[in-house]
Amino acid sequence: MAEQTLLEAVNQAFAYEMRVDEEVVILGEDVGVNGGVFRATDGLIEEFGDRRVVDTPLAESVIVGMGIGMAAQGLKPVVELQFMGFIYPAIDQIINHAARLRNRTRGRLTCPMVIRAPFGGGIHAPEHHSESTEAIFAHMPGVRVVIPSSPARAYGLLLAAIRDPDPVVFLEPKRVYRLGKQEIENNGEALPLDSCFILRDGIDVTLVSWGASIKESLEAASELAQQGIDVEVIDVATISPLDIDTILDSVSRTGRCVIVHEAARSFGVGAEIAAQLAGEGIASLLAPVIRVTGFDTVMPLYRYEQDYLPGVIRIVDAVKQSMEYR
Amino acid sequence: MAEQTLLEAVNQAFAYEMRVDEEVVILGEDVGVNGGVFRATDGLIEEFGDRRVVDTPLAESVIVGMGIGMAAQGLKPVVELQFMGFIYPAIDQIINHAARLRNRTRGRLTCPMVIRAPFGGGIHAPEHHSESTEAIFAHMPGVRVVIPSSPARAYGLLLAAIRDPDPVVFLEPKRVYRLGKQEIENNGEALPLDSCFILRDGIDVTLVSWGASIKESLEAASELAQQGIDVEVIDVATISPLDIDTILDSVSRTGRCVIVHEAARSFGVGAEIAAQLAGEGIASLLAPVIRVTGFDTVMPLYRYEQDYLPGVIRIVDAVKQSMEYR
Amino acid sequence: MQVPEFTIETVETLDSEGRLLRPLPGALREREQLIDLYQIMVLTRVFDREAINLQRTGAMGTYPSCEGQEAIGAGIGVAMRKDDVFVPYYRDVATQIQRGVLMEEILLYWGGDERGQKYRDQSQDFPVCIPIATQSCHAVGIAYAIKYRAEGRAVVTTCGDGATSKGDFYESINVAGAMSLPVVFVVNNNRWAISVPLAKQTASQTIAHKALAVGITGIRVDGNDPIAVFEVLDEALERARHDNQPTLIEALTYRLGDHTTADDASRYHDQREYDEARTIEPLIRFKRLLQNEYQWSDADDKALYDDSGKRVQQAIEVYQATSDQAPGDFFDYMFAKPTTDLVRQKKAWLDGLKHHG
Amino acid sequence: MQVPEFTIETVETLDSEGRLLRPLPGALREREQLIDLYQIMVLTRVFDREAINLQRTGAMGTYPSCEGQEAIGAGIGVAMRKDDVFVPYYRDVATQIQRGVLMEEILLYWGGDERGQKYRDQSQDFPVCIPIATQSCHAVGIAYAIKYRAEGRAVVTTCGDGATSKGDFYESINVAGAMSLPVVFVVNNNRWAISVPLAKQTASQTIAHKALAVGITGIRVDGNDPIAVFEVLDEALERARHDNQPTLIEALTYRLGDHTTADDASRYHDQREYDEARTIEPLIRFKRLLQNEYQWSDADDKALYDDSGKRVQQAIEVYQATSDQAPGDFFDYMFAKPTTDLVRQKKAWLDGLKHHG
Ligand SMILES: Cc1ncc(C[n+]2csc(CCOP(=O)(O)OP(=O)(O)O)c2C)c(N)n1
Ligand SMILES: Cc1ncc(C[n+]2csc(CCOP(=O)(O)OP(=O)(O)O)c2C)c(N)n1
Ligand SMILES: [Mg+2]
Ligand SMILES: [Mg+2]
Repeated sequence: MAEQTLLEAVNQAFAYEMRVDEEVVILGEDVGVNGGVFRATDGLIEEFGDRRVVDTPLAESVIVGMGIGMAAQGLKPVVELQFMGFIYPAIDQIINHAARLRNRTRGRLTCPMVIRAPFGGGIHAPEHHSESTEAIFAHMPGVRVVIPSSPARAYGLLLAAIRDPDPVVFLEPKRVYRLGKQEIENNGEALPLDSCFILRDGIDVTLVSWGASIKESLEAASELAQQGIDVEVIDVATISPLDIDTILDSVSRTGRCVIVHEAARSFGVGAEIAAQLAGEGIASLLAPVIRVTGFDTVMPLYRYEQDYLPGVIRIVDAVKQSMEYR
Repeated sequence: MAEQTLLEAVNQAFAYEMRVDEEVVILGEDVGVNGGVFRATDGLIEEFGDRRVVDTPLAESVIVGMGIGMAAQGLKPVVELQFMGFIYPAIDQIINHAARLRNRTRGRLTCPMVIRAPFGGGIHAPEHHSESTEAIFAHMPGVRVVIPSSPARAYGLLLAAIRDPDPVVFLEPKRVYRLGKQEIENNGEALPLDSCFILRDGIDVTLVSWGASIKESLEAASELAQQGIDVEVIDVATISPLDIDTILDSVSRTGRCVIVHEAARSFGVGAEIAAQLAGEGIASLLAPVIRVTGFDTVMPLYRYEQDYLPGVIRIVDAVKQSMEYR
Repeated sequence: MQVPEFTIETVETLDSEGRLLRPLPGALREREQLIDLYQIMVLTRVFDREAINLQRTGAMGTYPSCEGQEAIGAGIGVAMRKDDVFVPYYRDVATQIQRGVLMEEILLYWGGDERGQKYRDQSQDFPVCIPIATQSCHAVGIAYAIKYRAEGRAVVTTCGDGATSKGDFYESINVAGAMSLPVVFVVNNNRWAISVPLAKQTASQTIAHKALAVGITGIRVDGNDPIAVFEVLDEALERARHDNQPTLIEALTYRLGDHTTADDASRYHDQREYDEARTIEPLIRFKRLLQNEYQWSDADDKALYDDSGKRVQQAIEVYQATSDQAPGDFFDYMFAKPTTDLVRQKKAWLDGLKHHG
Repeated sequence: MQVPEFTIETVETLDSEGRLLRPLPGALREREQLIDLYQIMVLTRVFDREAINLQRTGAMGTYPSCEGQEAIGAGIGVAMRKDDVFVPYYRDVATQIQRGVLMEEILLYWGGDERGQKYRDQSQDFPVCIPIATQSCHAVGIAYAIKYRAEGRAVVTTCGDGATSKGDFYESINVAGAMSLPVVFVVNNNRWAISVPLAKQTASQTIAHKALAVGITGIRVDGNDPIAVFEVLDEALERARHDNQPTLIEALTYRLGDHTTADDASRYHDQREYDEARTIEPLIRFKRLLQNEYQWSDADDKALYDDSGKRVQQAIEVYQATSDQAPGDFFDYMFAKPTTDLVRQKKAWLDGLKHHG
């Protein structure tokens, strides 16, 4: 048992599963000798060979499309798309095929595939390398959208995603790839794909987030604790299907909810959560649901990216605003 | 002045604008001699020639991508994608380029382009021909999403879209393409791209919808009127940027809101509207916001599509449920 | 310095009068084998006509006729082995029938019912693909899986001429070449993509030329000649099964129907070209071959058409007698295990049904 | 029956020792013209080195070196006319400088500031394109606009060898061919796409062969030879401007740096191949040409490098002295007229700023 970063946890989950399951095949650009541009697949080609760790041509649509064909034959392809900004050429294959194969054939053919992509801002990356568009995938019936925010959850959720009999879009918050380590037992234990994680109990406000923003959410919670505000922090983690019950339950106790995400605000994942609070959850609400998010602009280039990202200050302000509402 | 269907109104708007503006060029699959598979561009190649009404190869990504290049040179390309189900290969060009060109170059290059696609179910079409995924486009900062629901609004909004200096995704509810006629003065008057349309005043419940579902929403409102429930019906029309003020204002008067859309419920456009009600609008709400929508499943093939679509019965039920809530 | 022009010959075994231009391939030397080939073409033609009728009378939805393309489908079907995998587009009735897809299933699908793609007797083949050229990618992945497990099987995937303009088509043939995968791409070049003629689709001399862009074998075949189609497929499949070599085959034919029942080709068709295509369509000439060389009589022919008609009628009856899906069935195939939310959505929907009847 | 193998010759004017293999093209007969060509290559090299330094010292973000590809950029820049349009990828410093993009703008862009793509002195060219091959499509559209207005101009767009595997690249060259558009596609074949060598990218014999798939002219040129690059570009541009004929040019070179400053090529490079490529890189051999034929002295060379160094330093100073964007500037370029919602979002953001300082 060793301390691992989120990135190392991903790598370890791969190694674990590929040892026990011959059907798991990784494919994507630079996943082989190079070990992926972030090194998520580092060392895997050495252990498993280039049959199972496959450098593909630069062509996202066929990478995902061939994953679908492989999956239909019973392999368990794990496709890496180098950055979320380059996932779009493959959207057609995801929404029109991966998400539908089981339904179209009434279960005759299925698509046990994982589509991984690093996402999010804050690492001084070039243009098109910092976006967060999880909402687009969350709106596609038939795919799961999963976002780990810690090494342990990356390990357990990736194992679950690989073993899941249906397609999973697995988005890795690259800002926290190497930020902080955690002890992980390499025991092959998966985490559930249908549950939020309550990271911190609290009675005053429910703070809901996922991905890299969990970091600032927890920091904000600590800061607020010192000011006497007791915040419950929920990591949604399994964005779709959404475990709304855990969130509704929390808000039924706190009466207040602040949602934090990096993506543009409008029509983002936060909207669905707020909408359910406006529906089922309305009776619990003591204050307006506040979203602390990226703006409805292009993600600025790196020099200004912090202006865009929801930081601790904005989160703290929002929680206080929520608390002050009567 | 003649009675026109929505489809004829689209055609008339084209003819009007192409006569006055040499820079308007239509391109897409089968838009020429065939006049488009729905005949939206019928007769235009005869009047404007194949330089301005261009049959392209079957390749959605380059169709939109070349539109961007044309627009950057000052043309006003109007791209037709044959069905919304075939728009996905072009998403990369829309989100990564059309939506960003102005911002990336700080206004040096711009993208005055319209991307049209028929969308929605209910016409007994084959697989992949009935989807509604407007939410995906609404979440892209930098593109407008516009959906007309009547001939007059199709005429005025399409003119506005063509004249707009930025990219517009213009989605046409094909179920009502030929359903009902309206007198339209062919005077070249555009409608605003930032305002909802209140189609019916009411004091009890605000019913918010767009596209083909406006039909059932209005029918439901009539039916409810007979039962003594006075429904205000809003056609959102300009989905993004969203004119939330009109909706908030209405709900501040009625206290109740039901949202109707064909698209899958989760992470749909309805979620953003409900989220704003849970935020800004919370003090007005006397009842949970109810969404009457498609389900989080693949749109069924045509024999079962009515099971999926939000019909009058479901809308009426929802409004009553809202009214009964205290 | 510049890329040279050169001609790719078209593989043919029959001339337009149905005369043999060269000896038959070994696998098609027997009269029975040729009749089987004819039989599947006739059955497909009869099915196709009846499917159009069903649409016209409101008993089925939009349907894309495969009239004129029967020889391609027949040749593919005969060349494939049962354990090969077929990844079709939407004019592959002839091949699908040979691969165990039931005619009533095909009707059910175009009749708006997902169960039409469940394929009782065909477990591996892909369903009909509507988003153009996307299926090429799936074929590549299936071929990867076959090679991965060294199974010595092969994949055949089809598409139209218009489809060759799409990125997915090119990305797929390129990956097949780069990774050396056991897959055969058959392009049904019927000269039209709805209303767009091939000349507007690409400036390439032939579609077979596109193989050069990705370093794989490119072949052009008379797609109105099922023997030639069989022959090139047979060879390509052997290369695929034994050497993991991909092939691109352009099968020349002509779309004799409207694009689909929702289309009206008279808006854009060139009547003279069309009339000419009619004279070299696959059934007429193959019948001539049988008549000239194999004592095929008009009575034989009539018997075959009658028999095909009966089989199609039976399929139509099964189709029409198919009971509805259970209410809300469409909720049940989204995930292996229904999600909490879908269970709730289905329950709400069923409650509504109960309430309103 | 099968597509034949054939060789596409590589256009060259210089051998690896910098000796002329044939007469110079008319437009490059003067010593000054050749020195201009050399000068832009040297300036690019010096800029590139300094850009990497800036990144290493934290004064700039990730940067993709163009070391080894200067000859391609120089040749393109000299061949283009001012009113042609350039649609670059991200290793086009040499061409961009010639087209009026300021070095400080290039630094600003890689330094994380959008104003680096505003291009004070260049109004029509596209900005650097990151999503691979997407720019090919834009070039096609620009070419359409030029042809539409019969302007007699042309478009040049660049990409890498890896980019040729993408659907967008193929769709673009196909449309350019089908519609006969005035556009030249230049592929910088530097043999790598990050860590993926060309052999894994495609099985096609050459990238120029891909032109055959779409019926356009395909040319292969020594990309380490700016004269040859100029020559093929010049011809292709004339064909484009006068006859609306598109061309695909494969320029053979080698990536001498890491993929970007975020990459470590030693993880995957073949050292021998790399060392060999170093010996035929464009600057050394062009200097030899000048030395052998044009009395170019070491002192001349040093003066040129010094001068280039000064120009680059000036650009760096301007870059580093550039004041920040106004706070919240990023809200202002989403639409021609700010939307109500963006006005509110910006106000809220500015209020927060004021409040917290
Ligand atoms: C991606 C995509 N774009 C557009 C369509 C609409 N469409 C259906 S068939 C067709 C033409 C296809 O032509 P071709 O590939 O030649 O096949 P054919 O129908 O002639 O057999 C088009 C444009 C589609 N199904 N998918
Ligand atoms: C669509 C897309 N996929 C992946 C990437 C990540 N990426 C950036 S450069 C590159 C390799 C490009 O290789 P090539 O086209 O040969 O150009 P080179 O960098 O060698 O000049 C990759 C995979 C990207 N930018 N865009
Ligand atoms: Mg065709
Ligand atoms: Mg390269």
